[in-house]
Amino acid sequence: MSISRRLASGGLIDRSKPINFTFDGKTYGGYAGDTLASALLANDTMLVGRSFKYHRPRGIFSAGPEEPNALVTLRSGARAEPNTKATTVELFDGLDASSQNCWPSPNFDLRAVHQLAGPLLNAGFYYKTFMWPAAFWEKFYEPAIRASAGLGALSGLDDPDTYEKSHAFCDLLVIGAGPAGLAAALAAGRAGARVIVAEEDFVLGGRLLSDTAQIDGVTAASWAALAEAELGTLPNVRILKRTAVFGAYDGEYGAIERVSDHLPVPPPFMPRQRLWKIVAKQCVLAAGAQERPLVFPGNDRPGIMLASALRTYANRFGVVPGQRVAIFTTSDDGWRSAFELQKAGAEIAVVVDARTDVSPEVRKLAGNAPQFLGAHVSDTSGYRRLTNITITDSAGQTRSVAVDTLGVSAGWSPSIGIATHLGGKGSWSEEKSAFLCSDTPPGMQIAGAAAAQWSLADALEHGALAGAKAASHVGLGLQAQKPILASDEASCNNPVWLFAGSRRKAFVDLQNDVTATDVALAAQEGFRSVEQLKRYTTLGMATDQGKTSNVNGLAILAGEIKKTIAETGATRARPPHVPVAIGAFAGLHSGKHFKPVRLTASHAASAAAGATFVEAGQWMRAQWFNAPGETDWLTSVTREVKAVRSSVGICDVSTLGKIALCGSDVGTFLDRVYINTFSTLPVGKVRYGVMLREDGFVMDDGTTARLSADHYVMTTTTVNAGKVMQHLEYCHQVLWPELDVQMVSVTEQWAQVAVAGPQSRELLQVLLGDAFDISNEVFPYLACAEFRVGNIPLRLFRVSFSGELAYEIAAPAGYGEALFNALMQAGKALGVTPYGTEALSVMRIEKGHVAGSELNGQTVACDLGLGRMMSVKKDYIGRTMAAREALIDPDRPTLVGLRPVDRSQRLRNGSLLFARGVTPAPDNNAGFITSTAFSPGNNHWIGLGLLARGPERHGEIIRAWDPVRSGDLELEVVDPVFVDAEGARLRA
Amino acid sequence: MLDLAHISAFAELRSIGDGRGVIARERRGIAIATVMARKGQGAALAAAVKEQFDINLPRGPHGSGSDATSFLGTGPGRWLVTHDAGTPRFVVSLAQQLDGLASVVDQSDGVGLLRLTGPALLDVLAKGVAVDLSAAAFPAGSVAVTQIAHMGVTLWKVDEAPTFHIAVARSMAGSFLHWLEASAGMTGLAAE
Amino acid sequence: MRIPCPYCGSRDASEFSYSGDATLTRPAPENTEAMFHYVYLRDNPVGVHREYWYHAAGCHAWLKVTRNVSTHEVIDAVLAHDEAAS
Amino acid sequence: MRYSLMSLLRQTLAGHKGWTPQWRDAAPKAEYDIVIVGGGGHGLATAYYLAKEYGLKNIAVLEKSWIGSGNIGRNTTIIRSNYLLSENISLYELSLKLWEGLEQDFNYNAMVSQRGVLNLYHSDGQRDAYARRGNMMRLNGADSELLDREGVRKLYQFLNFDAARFPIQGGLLQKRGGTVRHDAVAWGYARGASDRGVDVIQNCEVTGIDIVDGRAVGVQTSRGAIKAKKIGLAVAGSSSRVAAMAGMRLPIESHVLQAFVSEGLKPIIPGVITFGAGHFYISQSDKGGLVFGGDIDGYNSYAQRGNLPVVEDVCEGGMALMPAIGRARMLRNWGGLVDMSMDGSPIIDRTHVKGLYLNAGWCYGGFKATPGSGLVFAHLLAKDEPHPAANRLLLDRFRSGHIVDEKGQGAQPNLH
Repeated sequence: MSISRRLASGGLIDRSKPINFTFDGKTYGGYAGDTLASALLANDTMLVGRSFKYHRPRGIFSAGPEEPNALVTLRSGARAEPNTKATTVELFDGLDASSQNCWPSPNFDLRAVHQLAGPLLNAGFYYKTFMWPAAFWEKFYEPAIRASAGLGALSGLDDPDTYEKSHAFCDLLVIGAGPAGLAAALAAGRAGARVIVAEEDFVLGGRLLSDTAQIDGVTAASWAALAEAELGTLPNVRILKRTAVFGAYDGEYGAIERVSDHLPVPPPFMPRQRLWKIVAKQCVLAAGAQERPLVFPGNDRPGIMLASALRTYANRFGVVPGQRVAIFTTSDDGWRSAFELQKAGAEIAVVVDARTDVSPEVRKLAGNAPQFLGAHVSDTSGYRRLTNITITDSAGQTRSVAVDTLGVSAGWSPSIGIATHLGGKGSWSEEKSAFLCSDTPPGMQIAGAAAAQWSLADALEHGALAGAKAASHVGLGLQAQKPILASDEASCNNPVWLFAGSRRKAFVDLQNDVTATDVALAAQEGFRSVEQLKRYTTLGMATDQGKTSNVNGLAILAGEIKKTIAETGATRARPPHVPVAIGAFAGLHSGKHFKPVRLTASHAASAAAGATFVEAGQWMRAQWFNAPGETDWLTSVTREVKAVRSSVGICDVSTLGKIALCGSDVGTFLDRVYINTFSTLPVGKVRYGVMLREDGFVMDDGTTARLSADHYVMTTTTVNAGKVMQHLEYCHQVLWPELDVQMVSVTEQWAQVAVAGPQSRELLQVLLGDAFDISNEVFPYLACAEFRVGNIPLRLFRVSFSGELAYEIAAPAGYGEALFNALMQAGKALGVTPYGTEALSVMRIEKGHVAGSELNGQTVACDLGLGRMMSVKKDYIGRTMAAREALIDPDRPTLVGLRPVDRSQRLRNGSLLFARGVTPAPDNNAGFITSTAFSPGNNHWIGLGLLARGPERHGEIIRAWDPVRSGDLELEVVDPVFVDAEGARLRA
Repeated sequence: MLDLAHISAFAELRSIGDGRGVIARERRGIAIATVMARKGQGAALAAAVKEQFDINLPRGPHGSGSDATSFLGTGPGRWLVTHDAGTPRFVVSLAQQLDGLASVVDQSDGVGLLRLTGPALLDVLAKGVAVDLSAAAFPAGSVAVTQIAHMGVTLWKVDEAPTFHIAVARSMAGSFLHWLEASAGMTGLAAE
Repeated sequence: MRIPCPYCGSRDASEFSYSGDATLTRPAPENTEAMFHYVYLRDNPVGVHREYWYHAAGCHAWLKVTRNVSTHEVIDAVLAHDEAAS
Repeated sequence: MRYSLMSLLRQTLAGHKGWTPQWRDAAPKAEYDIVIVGGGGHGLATAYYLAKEYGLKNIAVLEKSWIGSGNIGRNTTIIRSNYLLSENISLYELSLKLWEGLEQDFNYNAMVSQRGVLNLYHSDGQRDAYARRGNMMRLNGADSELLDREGVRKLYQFLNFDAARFPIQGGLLQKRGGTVRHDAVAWGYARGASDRGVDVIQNCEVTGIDIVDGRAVGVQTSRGAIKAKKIGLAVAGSSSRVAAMAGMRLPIESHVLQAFVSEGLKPIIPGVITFGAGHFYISQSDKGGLVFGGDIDGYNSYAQRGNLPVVEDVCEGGMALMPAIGRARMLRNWGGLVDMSMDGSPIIDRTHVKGLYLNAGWCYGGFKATPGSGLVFAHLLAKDEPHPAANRLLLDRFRSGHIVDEKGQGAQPNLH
């Protein structure tokens, strides 16, 4: 059993609730309120992983989301979460975590051999080598690099947990519930504003949890608890704990709530995480600041930590991670950490400050500990744990001090990332030694340490003011604030960016193993922009997003290129401000629930009849119906086609877009959107129409029926239903608002079934009885009618996609299933056969009708043999552009029928067409096959294709070349209509 | 004589989880129509609606009317009219009543209708709707045509309980229920 | 991005579909050159842009939205129908 | 200095003191034979090939910011030539062939990695379209293989085959496609061009184009006037703005395309995968990050950043295709400005102004085209006539109707 570093008392952990967890297979104990990091430190486990490139031993470095070192894989199996920061994981009973990027263990890692090659593996080394021989890159070098890439591993298993999204609207979003955030929320909440407080941590308070200062006469942590309690009583305030705001977007903020990450497994119906999209009129960014580390030789050993993290572990978690602690600082704050640590019972071995001028009040904070001013740490030793530091004093004398823990503090960097997401830029403040943001997103104020208001009193005051201002901006009136009295504290940043010393590496980016030498080399090689530096060295690109490295890196760069930090500038912050699980962005929409499913009214009836379904956009359509004994789809489809051609079949065609068009000017309107004329369409008739885009290419086709003088119903293809609706609305609202036209989609209202085949009329007669006369005389080809049977309104259209005598009958969708069943029942004696989209497609190909594969957005009406429909008497959308030289070129590929010379051969869609005997080359490609089908009537495969000068070439033998399927066939060019060319059947 | 059975869109609505965070009931047998003002007839239409139904035709996204007949603003010059007093052929007679003033298109079967209420309702709706539905921003009578989980919906608030009515494209009823069950499961979905 | 739909109120831009420059006017069909410009050429300005947005998942209105394409600030939105008809 | 393992070892022993700037940070001269506006991948590649292949020396590349700060610095690093139309395949295949020898050619390891690009299909219609595309690729000298479902499963077992909304039916594989370390391409070309005498000038923004009697004679810049006999524009994202300086309106809109990278992970995705039923594609970098993206945001933008709906849309596609990435965290997300042309294909042509040449309209195909674009644009600038591999990607195609529309979406830039 290892030593316990837990203090006997103090901290915000609950010693009455012990928790067991395992790390790298070993069981440890912690308490409720611990993070994984604090619990590990309490168990004297400092070394938790290895660095990315050199596999150097690395320990816990921070106490928050800026952690560069302590990345673990949390949980196992399908729930494994690689690269999880131990410093942010809330401890739960049964937690299981393991170290990463080391084998067999962080204590003994075979890849540590990388360190020997350290001098070679500097910034950008790979750009200069691994080029010879060329083939070796992919075979040898790259696999080796890839094998050592990354830190943790995904399980490769499907994520078993669920995610959800939620929207929220508020007057004020407070990001961060430290002193400034709590003060802002209280001020705005008391004024009556709708406030959302989002705090990444599982406890509100931020730095208050790590401080022993007094506020309003109570301890900082108690004040935070009181503030939380008051906010809880305000119905207009919502507190979101475990919720990190990760981005500012136009008009909204993104936040991620870790709903059940602190539980072993999410309970039923509870998502793992919830993505919040928050629309806030005002925002107070009170995200605090991150302490900057110091760059000096040997600064990466386990035991070297941010000084403020030591303070947090002591005061919040009751853990002092070492026995002898040194502090190395360039700011007053380092001294305060020393003070707090001593107060908690740690032994401070030495305080080293690079500054020569430190106020006596600040120096007092170190108590009796030895102090060195104008000095720095110039070397360290200890492989798996710090054992000694070397101090170079102001006179240049060095001395070694035995310590196991070193707290470093170079002052603080305000956390302004979110403020810059909309394009604002951090600008360097010499006074504050920090990047501040002034051009914030609309409605955002920055308060507290995020605005470099370092002292507790300043943070509370400015936070309250920001909250009050936000409330007044939303019209609630500026209210006087009761001052919050906090104990005073001095604060000052005096940065020194790089300390010389031994030849050991001085790390800038601890996770990506970027050293000060790397930064210098990049500058030497001409990478003088901070963005180029980042890209060349990978500085700041690790999972900590450069939170501990960016400022130091660019300051060192500035020194190298002899510019100021202000001139050098910072890299642009990009969302997400904290890494967010990909699953959370998807919410419910993963796997099968990626998109909604649309079912036709006859779905269940079709399933019962043996249908196999296929996705058609969001719709599920019956593709074919499996009859007993049938084992392959072609048998089923062929049977269905034969049945339709010889007797009667039914097919649900409800998925076609249906648009009701009403008003006195619909005829005129349709004349302008279709290439052919509709104003002359009589009531009770249907006409086929083609519409173009304004650029002259075909947009869609379909039939439009005139049900009454002022009421038409248009059908569109299934896939283009939405697009056509939008187009028609555009034409009406933008181009021709003067027309009396109203339109609305009725796709959902009507279930529509095609009844096709020579016996379709008999079937309908059985179904309708004497309710409606469907004799050829009364109801000829292209007739339409609306009528009622009982209380049920029905629509009947005599249209045909199959080329047979055919109808489409429509009923309100609630009757759709019954209609399908009634048709099956009525046709029983006729042997009615349900058919699916495959048979539908076979019959339209036999008939030479174009569909999706010909209406591909690249064809003009003439290509499809529809040129004669283009009216010359009127304007219509696309007419002018359709007359362009390339669109009327007679060499354009045009619709033809195709059949194999050897009738036993199968045609394949996508084969390219060439004249017989030519060697395929781009210049002689004459077109391609668009559609193919086995034609039961012809008893061989047939196809449609687009062939240059196609109509002139009927009878010619051509070549169909299909190298991706090793196909090469001779085809005969024929008329695209393979069945009933004169159309006698459909008029029967 | 052809006699077809009618199936409602939300026949598969069921209870999920423990509790009654959201209480859902399908509204069946409601006549629904899209009413669209004819060119230049907006004022005359409003007058006719006032006269014949004693309803102030809403100009914006609001509903007005009685339990029996409501006019819900769903777009400029466009309303969704619901009628649940069981008058047969309501849509046909509505078209006749508004003849020349508005085009009336039957949508009774195009959507499924749910009545939703319960203490967790607003939190659950927030999981799908990107519109502020708080009492202040969306008082009773408000209408929103919007989307939930990639599905178009029309929802309107009938009282401050709060109770919402929601219309969903019929073909997507199954997917809508999946969203509702997943979103309301934590607090319980009670089907009535 | 939130678009202030004149009918529906403030809505997320994902409810809309976009079709670009709203300063263009469909020319007379016989003017081939003007039609070519209308269909293909765009000012594509930096800064403030007037553009068509269609409230596909809402009220089905086509809007003319004034928006700064450099900052994404939405300045104004009106019904295209009203402008076209006036 | 020539880069090699030997030079690296030598420098290691010398404490890396001898490395020199990879390119000269040149100051502008008063006059050049050719000025390339835009120090991104295309501009730098153009200068490189002008110097190397066409023997021209007096060349400047003007970059308003730092080189590589445009789309070469923020893309998803994919290279491929799997297009449908010969006009595009010929150019992108030329580019792919150049990628294959690029590193040895310019002595810089850009980590060209031909790990295969797989486009999945989920319906018969998509299969047929990919068959046509694969055949067109073969016809134009590119490699392509049409895989069925089992063929895909052999490559990528972890895809969602069993509980998918749009089940995978197969895919079109281009084995020679892959990824490249994008920034290194800019640096390699800059270094190669600089070594051949090209002035690479950073922080030099072009503010005007001087035209006399219909001929371009120079540019005004933030660092003074520069005369030039020929001017090439390679400023994708800003093409309309710069072309407007010469009085041109282009068939182009500027849009934002977002891209994403996850935290570093051990290798899981060997190649590049494109989801055919949503807007999502993914690969994994040599450093371990999952690099993925999807559709453009869809509205005109110069803001270099996008919004949440597209982030969600992309991740929904990812979770539909491979629910195994659900617990991987997105680390960074950025937006690049893309020239969306009216037919979705690029424009490489002379203009109505003599001596002014345009390289624009790359939509989201710009990165993979970098070497090819550089070479054909260099050819155009040097010879004043289009390179045979790009002789139909001309400006007047919109007027004549010879448009090159891969997707058949028409004159609607945000749909390409």
